[in-house]
Amino acid sequence: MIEEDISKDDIINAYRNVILERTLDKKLLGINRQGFLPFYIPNMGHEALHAAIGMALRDIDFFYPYYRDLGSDIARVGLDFVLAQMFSTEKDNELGRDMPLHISNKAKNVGPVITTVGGHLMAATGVAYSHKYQKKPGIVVATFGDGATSTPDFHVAMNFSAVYSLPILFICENNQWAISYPVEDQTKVEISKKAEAYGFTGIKIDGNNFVEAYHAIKNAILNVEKGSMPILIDAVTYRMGPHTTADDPNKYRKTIINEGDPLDPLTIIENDIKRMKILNDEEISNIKNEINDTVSKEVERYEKMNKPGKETLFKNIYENDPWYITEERGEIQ
Amino acid sequence: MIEEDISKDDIINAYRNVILERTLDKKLLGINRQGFLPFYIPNMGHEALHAAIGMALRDIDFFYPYYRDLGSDIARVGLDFVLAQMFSTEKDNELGRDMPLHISNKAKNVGPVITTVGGHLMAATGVAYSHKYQKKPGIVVATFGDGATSTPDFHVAMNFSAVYSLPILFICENNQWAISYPVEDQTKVEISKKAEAYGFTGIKIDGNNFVEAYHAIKNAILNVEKGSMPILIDAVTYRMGPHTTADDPNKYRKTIINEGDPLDPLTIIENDIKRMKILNDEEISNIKNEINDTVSKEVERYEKMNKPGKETLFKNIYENDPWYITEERGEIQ
Amino acid sequence: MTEMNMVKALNNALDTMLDKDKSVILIGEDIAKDGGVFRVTDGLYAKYGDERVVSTPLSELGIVGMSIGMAMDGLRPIPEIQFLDFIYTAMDQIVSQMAKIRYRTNGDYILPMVLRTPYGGGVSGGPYHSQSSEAYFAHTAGLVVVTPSNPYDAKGLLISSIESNDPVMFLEPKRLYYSIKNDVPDNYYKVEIGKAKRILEGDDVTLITYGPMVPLVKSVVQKNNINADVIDLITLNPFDKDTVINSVKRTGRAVIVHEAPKMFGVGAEISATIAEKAIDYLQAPILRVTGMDIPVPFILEDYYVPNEKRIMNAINKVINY
Amino acid sequence: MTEMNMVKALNNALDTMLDKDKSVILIGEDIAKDGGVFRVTDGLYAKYGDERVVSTPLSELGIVGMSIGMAMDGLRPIPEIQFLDFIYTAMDQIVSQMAKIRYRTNGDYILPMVLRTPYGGGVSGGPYHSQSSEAYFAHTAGLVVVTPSNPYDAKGLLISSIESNDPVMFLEPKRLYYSIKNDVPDNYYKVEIGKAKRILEGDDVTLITYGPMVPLVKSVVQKNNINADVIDLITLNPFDKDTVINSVKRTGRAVIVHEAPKMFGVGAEISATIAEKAIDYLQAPILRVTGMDIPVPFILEDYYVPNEKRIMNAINKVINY
Ligand SMILES: Cc1ncc(C[n+]2csc(CCOP(=O)(O)OP(=O)(O)O)c2C)c(N)n1
Ligand SMILES: Cc1ncc(C[n+]2csc(CCOP(=O)(O)OP(=O)(O)O)c2C)c(N)n1
Ligand SMILES: [Mg+2]
Ligand SMILES: [Mg+2]
Repeated sequence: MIEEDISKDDIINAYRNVILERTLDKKLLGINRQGFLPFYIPNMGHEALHAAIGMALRDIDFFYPYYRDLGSDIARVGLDFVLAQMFSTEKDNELGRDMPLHISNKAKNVGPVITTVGGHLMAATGVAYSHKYQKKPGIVVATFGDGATSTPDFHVAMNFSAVYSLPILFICENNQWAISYPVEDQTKVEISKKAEAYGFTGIKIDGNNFVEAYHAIKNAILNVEKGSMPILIDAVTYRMGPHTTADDPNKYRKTIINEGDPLDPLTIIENDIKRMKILNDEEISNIKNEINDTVSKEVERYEKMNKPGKETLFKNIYENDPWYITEERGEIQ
Repeated sequence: MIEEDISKDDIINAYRNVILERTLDKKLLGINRQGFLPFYIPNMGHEALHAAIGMALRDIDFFYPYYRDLGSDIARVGLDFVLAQMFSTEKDNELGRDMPLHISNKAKNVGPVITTVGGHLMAATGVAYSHKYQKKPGIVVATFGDGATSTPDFHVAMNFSAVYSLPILFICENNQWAISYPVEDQTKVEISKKAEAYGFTGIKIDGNNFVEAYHAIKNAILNVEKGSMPILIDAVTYRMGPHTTADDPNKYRKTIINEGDPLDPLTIIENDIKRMKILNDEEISNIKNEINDTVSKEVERYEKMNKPGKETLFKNIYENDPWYITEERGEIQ
Repeated sequence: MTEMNMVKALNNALDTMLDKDKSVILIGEDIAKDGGVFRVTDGLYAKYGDERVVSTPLSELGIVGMSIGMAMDGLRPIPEIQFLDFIYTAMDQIVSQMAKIRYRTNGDYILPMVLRTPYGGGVSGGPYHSQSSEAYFAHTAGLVVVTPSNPYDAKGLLISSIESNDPVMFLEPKRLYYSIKNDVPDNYYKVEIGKAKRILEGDDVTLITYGPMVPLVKSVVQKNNINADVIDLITLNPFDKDTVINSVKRTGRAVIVHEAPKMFGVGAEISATIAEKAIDYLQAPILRVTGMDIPVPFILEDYYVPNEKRIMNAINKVINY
Repeated sequence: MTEMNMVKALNNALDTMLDKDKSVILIGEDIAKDGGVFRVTDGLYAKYGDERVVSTPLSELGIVGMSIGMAMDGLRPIPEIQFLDFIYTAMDQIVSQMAKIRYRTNGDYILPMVLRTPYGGGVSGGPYHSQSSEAYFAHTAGLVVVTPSNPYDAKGLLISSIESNDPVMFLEPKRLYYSIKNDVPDNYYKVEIGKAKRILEGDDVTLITYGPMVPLVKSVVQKNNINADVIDLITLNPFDKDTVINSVKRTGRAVIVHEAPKMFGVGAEISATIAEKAIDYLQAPILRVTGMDIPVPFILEDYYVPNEKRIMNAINKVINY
């Protein structure tokens, strides 16, 4: 089955992405515990889905991620860009103004991640309107969590995008938890069913299975393009770690998927690769070592990089500084 | 069919309600045109539905109406109460502070009407939570227009009420227009289908047909009570007049149901009554005359009634007046 | 030049810019066929079509949020909120996105958009068609807040706002929509953002006001022969500090008049700026004549809004201090 | 008496009132099993059950709106917004319903509810976990706005707020959650709403502050041996005008310190009130030391927030004027 559906190169590529995300994620968590990264949002569990998103999207598509999209972000804008932002360096496109994982990259068609859950969904819809109006190629792909489906923004974005027949794909990274609140309480129906309330298609997929996720997203992008109606994908996955480095999941749940478990997306793709004999144990081990080295080296490099100085504080609040900004700048000399 | 479903008294009662609402509505529109009532929200087209709501609700139920519920309001709180508010009289429970048709009556379990479309839906949900928590009998019934289904509040109220299994009936008075915006643009699906996105039942009914509406609402109330899940009713009707006295529908639509047309809810109930020989022409005519007299007399009485004076301006802004309110009171002496 | 009221002037400005720039798009409830509930967009749908004059489902969050996305993608959207009173479900979009995207992305994205909305009383609209909540927006770093007081300024200021690369809250005093007419140039022109106008000149007292209260203040001053500087702020944020301070330094007395409630309102900032920068010149307390600190009541609105008597009381108090 | 931090004191206040009054209900995201992201509701779910300590789907509109309905129906709900920064989708419920229901129904319905939320910086939270937008609420007629600056006041003020029949915005300075400990009585007691506290007494200058900046201002004054009145407002609306004015009349000098941005902020109202009621006593400009008029930046937060140097600059400026 898999053999027909996906090329060898693609699955190796996906595997490398998964390993990269997992390795980096663990590295950053470790650094946070040592006190060098003040805050981090773990991605463990989402890697297969992120690889699928990263690979299914085309450059012409506009990607509007949320804060838990490490792998998808790297696939889109590169490791350097992500790390420059992660460590609030002077190379950060945003000058260290937002929290780690809150990237923005206009040149690469990536919308600015916002902390406020759901807060980007109408903006994504607006980008889709603009794309359609300007006859730009590609579609908009917006990701968000299961918790986001309860927000006002979700409702309004789903409705507006249907009413104006906009080219947008909504991907719910349904990791079954919104901090301590389980998805069964968040809503009494399957998230994929919600699309029907707005007049378009909802699809439920296994977000831990790279191959399934990749095909579903790729097809959905083409269908959005052809059908000029939005689609909602409910990609079921599992948040294997804490919500953020400030969270302690033991207070509210027993973690049911741990690293290396059969349902761990890394295990799934690794088993596929072994079963299909795409890579042998040595090759796998080489990939892991190589990626581990890269991650260590790069993280160290960005960790040490200079951070923006106080002279940047007032840049770009407006096109021109109002008088009071000039006064306030004086106050910190 | 009707004979079995409804008693003679009930249908006469409903008919009287419909005639009362129609008569009063036209009277108030006329008075507005003469300049004596500054603002009015016409109800023509909603009368059968309002009669059904008014009669199906029990005193134990909490009613949270919207601004276009003249008939339902009268059934609930009486003509006097409604007119005292309509003309911003000193007998108005709200002291003339809100626009006509924005009633509030805690003693009779009626929530305060708010202009902001959808703005009351979460409050209604909260009343339902409180009822359940306090084990009060009865359910909450909230009405709203088709436009309201696009609001954030609708989404959140539907979801919260499902998540907590609350005793609440949502009735959408779907008159097919939100000012100039038709319901086909408001959303790409039938409103009744939206309930499924939250895990409960949605029912579409003919809101111009009193008997159908009455039964549907009555049953829904019992089902909410038994099933301890919300229900959504999509009551399809038609706004026969302008949106408000400030609106000119000729700018955006051709009115497709006019007074006396076969689809006019008044025509429908009158035809039923005639067909079933419940009332003869003379009795009908007597009812109309009697109600016409009452309306003329009462409207005149309330029109002339004193309005609250400036000394009431600062009452009830807080439990106790802050110092600046005392100062401001001094400014208007 | 054509004599027109503010609604016509705004309509004319939108027409001018829709014609000039394909990236300008109007979006709001009932703005297309219906031409908006105050007729500001009348005729524009017929002229520019439904892709550029877009009526929306009933959600202010949607209107503002969609505009943000459009602006991010290079358009110049002009969302309309039917009444300022209904803006609050869009507050998150305004405060979290519209005001912050430029700063938090360090200019990677900018938002050239103009949010138009009628505000204030004058239509007997009760608590939800009469609010003046400009202070919320003036307090929100990242937003520009402007409000014209006559048709000429309305058109020129709207054009400036549309061409600005900052997100602008364009507040239209609905009580002045039809009540004043001006000669308005037929073509493109601008009224500068950030510059106040001294609409009357005098030496005894400085009256600072804006938007809906400008004609009232002007007529009270003229009718009572007060020798006053009257300043129409036009821009609330960033307001024209120099014009205010220079005037107060000369007159030594300041009265601020606005329709919004007093406490923590716009007038407080004007007063505080004076108290910081011109204290030595003051010969009397700084007074404010404002709307009351209550919701706008339906029938007693006239007692809510500043009137001649209250304005004259304040003027007399500072002049005779 | 037990020595405790503010989080414990708040938890203790909620426990006291849940125990005392069955109509008290807590509602918010992650407040039940998880005990809230700052642990303010820790243990209360286990003690009072899921009907009274209610975790919710992810919607602030829902949390506030549901509380409004509960309050209308006779309960005393205490909604929690996880961070003030996420309150804006609930803004319509706050401004249009919570603040106005009592007035527009002339008291037919009252809303005894307390909206609790952590605000301000101190947790390196960037633009969306650090905001101080108290001015929006202080400007909204119908709301009471309070903010404690230490564990003792926090408990007593929260109990007063819960027993008040007015809707209260209870703003918790998260930078002080764990940083100060006080002796806090174990049982029920109240701290009066509307009364400020003079926490230091002196003659040369009046420092007016509240919430997150109180310990800083106090320590700066003590460390630098300034002979100052230091006023902790505690209540922002209605703020304690008499305590402020009486002090300024005595010292002739006023400096206002808050963490929120300056323009159109809370400090402006304090300054304007002084400029209206004590102008003759002023011997120097009224100065404000505040947060900057920008979003709160992630890594440069320390430059955003008032610090010793900026406070001392202002004090020296007015004292040496
Ligand atoms: C509007 C809003 N409310 C609350 C929060 C605090 N918060 C941050 S993440 C989160 C849970 C989000 O869950 P979900 O959408 O499922 O995404 P996940 O974190 O699981 O990936 C909450 C409540 C927020 N960021 N925004
Ligand atoms: C939140 C909000 N936005 C806009 C308005 C202005 N407005 C008043 S009624 C209305 C249309 C409402 O349509 P619908 O919900 O179908 O009710 P109907 O008036 O048709 O009975 C609009 C847009 C409002 N009152 N509230
Ligand atoms: Mg989740
Ligand atoms: Mg309708």
